[in-house]
Amino acid sequence: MKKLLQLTLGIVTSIGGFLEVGSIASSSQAGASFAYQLIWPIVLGTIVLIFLVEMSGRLAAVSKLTVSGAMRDRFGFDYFVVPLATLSIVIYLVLAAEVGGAAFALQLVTGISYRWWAVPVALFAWFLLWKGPFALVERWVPLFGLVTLVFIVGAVKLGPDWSAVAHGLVPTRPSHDKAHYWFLVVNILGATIAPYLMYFYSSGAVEGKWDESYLNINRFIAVLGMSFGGLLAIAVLVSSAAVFYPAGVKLEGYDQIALMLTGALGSWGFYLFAASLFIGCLGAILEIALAVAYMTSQGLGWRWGQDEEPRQVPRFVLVYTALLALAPWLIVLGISPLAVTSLSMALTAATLPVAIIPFIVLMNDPVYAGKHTNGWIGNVVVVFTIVMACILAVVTIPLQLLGGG
Amino acid sequence: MRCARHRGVGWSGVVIALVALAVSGCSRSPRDQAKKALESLHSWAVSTHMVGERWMEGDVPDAYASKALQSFGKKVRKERGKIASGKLPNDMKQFLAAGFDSTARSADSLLSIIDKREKSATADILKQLAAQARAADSVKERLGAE
Amino acid sequence: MHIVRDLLDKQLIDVNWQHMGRIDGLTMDVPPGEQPRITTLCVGGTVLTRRLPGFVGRWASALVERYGVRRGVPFRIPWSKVMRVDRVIRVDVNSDESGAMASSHWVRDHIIDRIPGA
Amino acid sequence: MPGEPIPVEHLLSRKVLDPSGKSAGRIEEVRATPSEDALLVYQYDLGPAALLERLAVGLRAFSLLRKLGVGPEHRGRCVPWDKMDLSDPHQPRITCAREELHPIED
Repeated sequence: MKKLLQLTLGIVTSIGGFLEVGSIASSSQAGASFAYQLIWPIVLGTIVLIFLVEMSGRLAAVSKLTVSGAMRDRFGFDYFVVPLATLSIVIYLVLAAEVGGAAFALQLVTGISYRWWAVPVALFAWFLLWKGPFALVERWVPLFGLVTLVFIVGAVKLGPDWSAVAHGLVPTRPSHDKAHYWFLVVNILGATIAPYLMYFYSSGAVEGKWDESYLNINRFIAVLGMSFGGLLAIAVLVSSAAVFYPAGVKLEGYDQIALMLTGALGSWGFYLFAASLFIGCLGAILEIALAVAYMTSQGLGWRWGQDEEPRQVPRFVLVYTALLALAPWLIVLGISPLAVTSLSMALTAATLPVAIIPFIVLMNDPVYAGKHTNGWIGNVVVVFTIVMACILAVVTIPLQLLGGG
Repeated sequence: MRCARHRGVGWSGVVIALVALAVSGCSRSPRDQAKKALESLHSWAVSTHMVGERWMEGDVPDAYASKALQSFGKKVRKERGKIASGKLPNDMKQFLAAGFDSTARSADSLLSIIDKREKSATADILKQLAAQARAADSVKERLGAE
Repeated sequence: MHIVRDLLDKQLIDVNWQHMGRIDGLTMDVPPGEQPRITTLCVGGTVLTRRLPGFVGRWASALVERYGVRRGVPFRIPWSKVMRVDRVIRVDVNSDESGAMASSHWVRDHIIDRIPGA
Repeated sequence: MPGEPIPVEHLLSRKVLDPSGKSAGRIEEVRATPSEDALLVYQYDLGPAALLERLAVGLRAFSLLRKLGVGPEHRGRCVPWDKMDLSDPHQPRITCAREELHPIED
């Protein structure tokens, strides 16, 4: 019975926790500029995410090690420091984007500028981590995240041309705005394949004392949770394509994106959009702050654990406190949250190989994965996608900065 | 066997070639610039129209509507500024300048209407914005046909 | 026993099963003409920073030496104290009293305890 | 100066030269037998020196590539402790010719 509860909670939390500022922004921009043509990167990104989440859960269940703990063991410090450093820099930008998203959601509802909300949001997130147990971050916030189901309702109500949606599943070349098209592909892949999810998921599995009997649960959570989450991102794209594409609106700010569901669902559409943006971002802020704290502590051998008293795990707590203290300032300076989001997602895509290739090598090493090493499909799909994402990102980022977005 | 520590793998050459190819492929001809500016004018006119319409129907709170219109106004004026520096023919520059100005004016008047809460006056401003968007579209069609 | 595969960078657990850092380094005595002997395990930021290549390493070690809680002196564990070598290494040391957790205790006393509601 | 304790982690990835100055490989592993109060080092394993060769060895970790037999079977060499001169830890040398070292049987 306990396992069934863990299974349902696992699936529910991955659905609730899937949509955050990156997927909302990239999916809505993709829908507005290219209608249904960009559904395929969401599908590809979700498939890779399913493999990665399943692998990190399997690693935790088989070896009782978290991803970064195993990476430090296997590759040694002077290799481990490379993913640690690059990820910390990129993830700081992602965190700033999430704070920007949550702050903007509050501006939508209150009219007070997002720049004033950035610090309170970071403080609130820090307070939840400081006082709240791990279950709060892993269970309760994503449960509220189910409000993001409003995008499914909106997409269905807007009644898109479903055959065109199906065509979007197949990768096609853009007819216009080539650079912007490929930049959005990079954005979507960077938003969907979020490395911090692996560190967070595997730490939760180790803290939840998973063992080999959990392998099936792990597979179900990864497949059902992530694919339903991917469906949510597609729903955002479909709603945006139905509303903004025919109207010829180019999305340059969250205040435009906020109008997406108002046509179909009236004021409910507006307020539920704001709630989805806020809760999605809050969930991501908590997960990112914890993921970096896990990665640093496990990599350097410190005591760690969100269920521990802060005094017992001082350096673990110091990491997420320092990160949240630094997070809001880019937004307070008034840099547009959407611009920070696009750049952080593109940089995530560019650094995917550094974060994921060592993990793939780990999952093929019987010392760590036991007799559950990777199948060749998993290896090929993941490595192909992240190398493609990296090359695309390196090509499109300069273009996007040159082209002025 | 501990995995061999290999960094700086040699395919950076491949990446540099890709960047060079991509950058050369998208130089901005005046026609492209005009097309982009017209699309942007259309987008801002429609966005302003959307905010006004949703506010009139009570789907969005006043606080959001005024905040959004203020930010649209700022961005439209910024685009207006960029027109002067662009390499565009004069008649196109005039059309765009007029278009951006009228959109900005519509946004400002919508703002004052929201402050005074007289929803009845929004209808004709929305008509102006819709007309502006259509005008931008027709110029783009004619441009495309040349 | 493979030193790099089985010891280096592995997680250290103390007498009461508490994490106390990782084996960041090992010291080897090489008496001329005799078999080299690895006698101590080293834990600490300075050992790690010295392993970083080039100017990053030098810059980071200087930083740790000046501001480090132990002023750059690593915590040393004699090989005789090692009780078990497994996926983690258990040592006969009580981490809280032994000074191994110096920087952790410093963070706790100077930062965490200062935050209200600790 | 000789007799100074050497940090083992600094020896890793150091290129080892044989008396004729040719590279015999990089130190990848140190083997020792545990005793009461120390670990007695009896052998050093040298891994591939050239970057490309190291990359190929690294890629062999992928189960797919191993099945296809891509990349060299690991041909590292091992150096008994008495044949390794560590008087200058920054430049380890072996006292016998490179060819005399026999491959690692793992």
